[in-house]
Amino acid sequence: MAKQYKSLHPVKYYRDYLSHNIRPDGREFDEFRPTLLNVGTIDTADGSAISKLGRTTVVCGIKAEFCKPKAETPNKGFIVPNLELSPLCSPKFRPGPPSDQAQVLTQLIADIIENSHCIDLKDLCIFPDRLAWCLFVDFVCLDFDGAVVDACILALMGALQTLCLPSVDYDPALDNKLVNLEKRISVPVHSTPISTTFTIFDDKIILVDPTVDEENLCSGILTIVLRGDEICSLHKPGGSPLTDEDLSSCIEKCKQRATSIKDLIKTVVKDYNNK
Amino acid sequence: MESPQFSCKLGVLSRPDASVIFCEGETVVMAGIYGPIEVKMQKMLIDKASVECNYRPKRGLPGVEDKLYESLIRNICDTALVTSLYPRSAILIALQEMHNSGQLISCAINAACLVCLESGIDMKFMFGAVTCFLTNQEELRLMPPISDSAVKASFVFVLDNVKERILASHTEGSFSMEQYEEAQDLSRKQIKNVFAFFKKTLNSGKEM
Amino acid sequence: MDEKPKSKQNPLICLPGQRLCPSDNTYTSGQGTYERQGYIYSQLAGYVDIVDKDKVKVVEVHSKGEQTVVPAQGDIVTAQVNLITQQFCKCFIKCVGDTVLRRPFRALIRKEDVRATEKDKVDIYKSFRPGDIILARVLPITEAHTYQLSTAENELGVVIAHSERGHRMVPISWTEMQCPKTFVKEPRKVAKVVPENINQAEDKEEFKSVQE
Amino acid sequence: MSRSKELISKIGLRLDGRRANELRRIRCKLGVFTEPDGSAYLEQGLTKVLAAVYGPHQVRNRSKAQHDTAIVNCQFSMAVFSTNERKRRPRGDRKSTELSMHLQQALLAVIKTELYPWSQIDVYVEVLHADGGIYPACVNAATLALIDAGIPIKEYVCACTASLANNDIPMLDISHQEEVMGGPTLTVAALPISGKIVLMEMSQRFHLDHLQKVLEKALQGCRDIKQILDEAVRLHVRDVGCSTGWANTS
Amino acid sequence: MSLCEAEKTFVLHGVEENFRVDGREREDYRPMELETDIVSHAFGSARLRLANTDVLVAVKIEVDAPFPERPYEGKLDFFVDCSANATPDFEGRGGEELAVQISNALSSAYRSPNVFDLRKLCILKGKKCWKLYVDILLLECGGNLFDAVSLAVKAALWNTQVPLVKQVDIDGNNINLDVSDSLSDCQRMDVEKAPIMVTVCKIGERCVVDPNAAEEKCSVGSVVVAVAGRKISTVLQTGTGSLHPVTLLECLTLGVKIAQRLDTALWDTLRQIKPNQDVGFLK
Amino acid sequence: MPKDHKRINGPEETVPYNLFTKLNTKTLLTKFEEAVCNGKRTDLRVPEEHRKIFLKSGIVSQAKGSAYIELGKTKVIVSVFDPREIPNRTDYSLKGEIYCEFKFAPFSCVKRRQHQQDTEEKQYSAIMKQALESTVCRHEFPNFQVDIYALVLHNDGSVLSAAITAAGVALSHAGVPMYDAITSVTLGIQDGIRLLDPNCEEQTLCEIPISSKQESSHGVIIVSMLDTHEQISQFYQYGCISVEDLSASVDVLKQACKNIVPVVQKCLVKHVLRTLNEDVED
Repeated sequence: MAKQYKSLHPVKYYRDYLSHNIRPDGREFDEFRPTLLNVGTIDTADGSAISKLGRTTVVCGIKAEFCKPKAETPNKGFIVPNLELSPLCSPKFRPGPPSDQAQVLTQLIADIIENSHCIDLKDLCIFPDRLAWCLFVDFVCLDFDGAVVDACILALMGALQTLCLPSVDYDPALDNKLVNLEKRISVPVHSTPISTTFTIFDDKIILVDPTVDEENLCSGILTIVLRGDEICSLHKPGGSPLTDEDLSSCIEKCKQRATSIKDLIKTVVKDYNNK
Repeated sequence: MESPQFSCKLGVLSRPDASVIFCEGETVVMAGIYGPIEVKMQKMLIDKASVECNYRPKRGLPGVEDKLYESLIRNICDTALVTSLYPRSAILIALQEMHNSGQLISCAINAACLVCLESGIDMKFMFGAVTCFLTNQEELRLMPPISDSAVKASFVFVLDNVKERILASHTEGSFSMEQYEEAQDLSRKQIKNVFAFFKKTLNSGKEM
Repeated sequence: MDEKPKSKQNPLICLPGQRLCPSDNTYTSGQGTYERQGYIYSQLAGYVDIVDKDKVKVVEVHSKGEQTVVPAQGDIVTAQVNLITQQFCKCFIKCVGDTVLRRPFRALIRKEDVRATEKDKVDIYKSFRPGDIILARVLPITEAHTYQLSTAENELGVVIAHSERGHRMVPISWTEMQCPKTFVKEPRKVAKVVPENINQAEDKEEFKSVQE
Repeated sequence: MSRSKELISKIGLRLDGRRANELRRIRCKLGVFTEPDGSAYLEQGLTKVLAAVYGPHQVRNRSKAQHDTAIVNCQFSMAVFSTNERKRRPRGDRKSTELSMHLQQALLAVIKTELYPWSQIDVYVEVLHADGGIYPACVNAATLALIDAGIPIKEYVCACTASLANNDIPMLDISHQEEVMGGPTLTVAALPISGKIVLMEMSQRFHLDHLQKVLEKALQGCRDIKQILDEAVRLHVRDVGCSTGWANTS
Repeated sequence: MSLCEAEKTFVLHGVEENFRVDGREREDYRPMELETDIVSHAFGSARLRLANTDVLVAVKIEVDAPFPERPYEGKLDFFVDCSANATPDFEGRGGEELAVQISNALSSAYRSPNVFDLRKLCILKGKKCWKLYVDILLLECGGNLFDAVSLAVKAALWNTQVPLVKQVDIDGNNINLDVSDSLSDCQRMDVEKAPIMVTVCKIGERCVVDPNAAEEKCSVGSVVVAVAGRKISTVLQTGTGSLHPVTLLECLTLGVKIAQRLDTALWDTLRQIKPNQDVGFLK
Repeated sequence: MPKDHKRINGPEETVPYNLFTKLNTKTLLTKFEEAVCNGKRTDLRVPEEHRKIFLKSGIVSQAKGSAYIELGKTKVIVSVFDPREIPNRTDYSLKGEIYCEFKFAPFSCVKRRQHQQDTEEKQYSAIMKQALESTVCRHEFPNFQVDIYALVLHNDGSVLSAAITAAGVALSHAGVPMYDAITSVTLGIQDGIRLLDPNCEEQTLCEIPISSKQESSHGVIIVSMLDTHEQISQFYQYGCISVEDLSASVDVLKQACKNIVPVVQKCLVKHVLRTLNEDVED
């Protein structure tokens, strides 16, 4: 009976739950879903990680290729992030070119990478104006159950911190490059941005780490990305307005979340490195 | 604190139900709105109008970045407009970037608000946008600094005119919590003359 | 595999393509099984169930999760009305019987199928409104993609409707529903539904209070 | 414009040895395929074109069906190997969509569509070898295919190209080499007997008083082409007739 | 082309008694006509009519840079275009799925160097090589497309004249080739082992070769076998049915036997072709 | 490649770095010897031994049915969605349709893959669709289409057969009626040696003729079999193999497919038990 009620009156179904301040999957309003991170699983990629936020699963794979730096920025390499919401992860998406939602999230992730300066493009330059690394960062969403940006940024951090590029000695005169696969050098990661997503329900209740149903029924979404104690992105695309107190309480929650996620990444990367 | 100059011209285009060309400082955006129109079957919502927005950049085909602007403006208008009065219909807002010299997003949002006001579709509240720039010398300004590299961070605040709560916010670059609050207060002051400008244009008819 | 499958606690589990029993006059293949070269094979991964129907044992296989349910002719479906015109009313089928569908199917109720009596004097506007939840029966499938539904029985029709102000309305006769707050009466083709299985508990008090 | 001088030599011979108002050799055959209702193959000089006609049959997408007339649906596509430079895609680019519309325009003026309401006639043209004058060859081949399909048409629709050499001598039926060498080309699709012009298209500028001369030459070309096509059709009908035994093989 | 049950059983019984609807036996082919040098622009071309299946193949050659991971080899690229002349369903993008299926089958058949050696197309290792565009135009579909296409492609490749590269000079990294354009000193390619495809259809209990459009409709499953010399270069199962391993092997052996027969027939016709005969649609 | 406006594009020409590594001067013959030295393969398997299979169903919560398979390092995930109307088709078709899409993740192979579907992926999708069409009872859902999406996360050889086996499990997990459980196996042949379930390197070695002997055959065979009815639902082979080698390897493949069936059955039974326990609880 409950399933029928949920499909016929989704909003009422949710309001009944929220009136007893509990969510349908049994969580409190500010409780996060179990978070898992697995690093270095795909060895055809130079850096890879799989992150699971509750049921939302995202695989991030980084492949590096040579390229010629742009004329106006001769000493900078490239980072090319792309999020693929394939029809595999949810019935909402159809095969073919990426949907609007995929493009919006891709741009959001690209902005976060740029704002957080987690990778300095100058480190990707092998020889100014002649040769540089181009990191293709491809996110593939395997299960779309809300808060995809958080899962992507977590996977990105896992992949970046285990990324190792082969050493290259480049001879500009003859323009030939010799790659030595055994000696691999890691790319310095300057900061670890942590993203948290909130949804605003009926203009007053703020839920953390929403599932896809909550994202569809909510009246506003807020994504905050913290870097250390600085904020590197605060993205609220419209939706019901937010008072200042709510905003600052959200930022507090982000700070606690950031510390726990940072420890998670540290331990996982440490196990991977000494394995 | 020197703030950008506003000027706008209403009723520029004949085909859309309402249209405006709006400039904030040197940034110029043209906006048109098609009031409740017929909607395609897949997009139809039973109890309210479905708001759509398409944003065209100055040069080339719309890329991934313009899709972000589109979703930002679509959500803002969706909350502001009383869509439940026009069920099973669609409201289309079309924006064309004419020139960008820093405050592109806030100029586009202000143009969208003006065109919604002009179109006569009921609105819960009026919304306005302000862009603040944080220079490398940690100094908050409303006008974009001359060289692009001097900007450490930029904030766009969209506030409603009833209780001036944050409707939307989009930031670039990294900043601390205090700087965010400072920018917020600055934008609350600046939003007043944005709304004043809106009222003046609507009362005085076509030109400002 | 001829012995009788055990009761519900430890059922006989079968997988697709598993041979269940020879299909002779005692056993015939039922839902979820198919017959090939004299044997009955299972189509689904689930548990085997033997149903005695007039001295013939029908072998069926039920798989517990949501089967691939496709509305068949004669099923009672729950649908939500989507669009109204003079000739027909378009709606989305949300559940077939009591299995909820993940993806709604498109359906159509023609004017002639709304009511059993005075078929031609039916006015769709007085029977359904967009957003109503209705019970209907599936007519034989003719068109490629849309199902034909009919509400021409007393138990079929509008079950849940919201008034202009958005409050849940209560049926007071088989042609009218009333909003408990504003007491506005709106014409609907109401389904004669026995209260306990469809209405929630709190509606029951409302139902009683309005009747006195 | 100086280069176009050599188009015609002093003694009035063109690059490929033809006279000014001489058509390229036209050879055609009807009923080339069995699957379509009507089919035709036409060679105009080196340009080789295949045309097939299906219909009148039920309209595929019901929203386009019209209650009083048949709809004509044309598709023009060029084989990938038809030009010297290999084409990346046979159809779907702007040029082939434009030529499909022009073809449809020309045929709509001729087919008696009011006889087949609620139905659709498909005309498909495939260019096997392109050596200039592609559109006229397609129109002529389509006409033959329509006749082979037994679809009633008011009149033959013939098309021809004409151009101007040493800016005073009008030339007929322009080959690819002459097209490339410069000089404006005028493409005309006309109903020869009633003299009506169905479609006229110019590739470059024409001086006004030259236009009348070149147009007259092109219409004359259409009439000659009609003659050749008519003869081919009669030959074909006689063959088909005598093999089925009803023609009076005098 | 949809058949009712009665027609299907009629075809089925015909196959049982080894006497098909058009009088052929199970292993007979319909009459074929082959012509070469049809398209003057192309370096080699061929047209094949198998009863009412009509295929036109043209081969064009261009200079290109080889793949970095295979510097010694030239390139071979198949492109199939379903012309709307064949059936109205091929209009616009209708025929794309069939076109992709045929071009994939051809490229996997020509993939092994034992079958068609791309090393002969290499001009300068790693820098310049010939790229062969094999363009296939389906003018009429009367069933059994794979066989007709493979025979026409083999004939077109046999007919192709590869220009001779007289002289290659390299200065720095731009290379210019001096290619002789006289027809006399063009070489021909070794197409002796080019694969021949045979479609073996299972109708009822029997295997049938060269199915026409009707027989294709009532066949449960069918196997396309590409045979190069005595070896099998590709096997592809089409149709929606499944086959028993025994019948599959039966189909393979039958396919190889028929392919060799076809190959000898093809070589005989190719030898009979005299230069500049009257060819084309006007015949 | 036309500029893709719906994604962020990097610089125009980028070159994979593994082209510039020290040239592997070993000839193909020596490479093949190393791959199979005295009867043992690099990962110490006997030539006709299948890699360990890890199979789990119910991975994707949003999909009706899903399965994840690991063949050694090869990782493939498949999800199945419930029937929806067949797009752009008006006539009434008696049998349901199957739409298959096979995709490599951009980072799954040594050489980076494009986002758009290329010819090889289109071919694999067609083969997978053909394999599953004979297993699914399509008359049960007339006029509707079941969507099946397969994504390769890590390509270490025999990805197509892993995808087909996983698709069989995902379909029965989604409750789609099927005639039989389907399993699929890949076999590489090189110079008379048969390598069952080859990894990526062995598969490329089998695609090119190595030995100069004329009658030696080389190639790759991908077969999928129906278990109880012993039918071959799909057979795809490329390379250059003689008829005798082919018929001999068909028996090896038949036996290999049979050995995989218990893994598939265990996974499905676990799923049924899980749903039964859930059903008993609520």
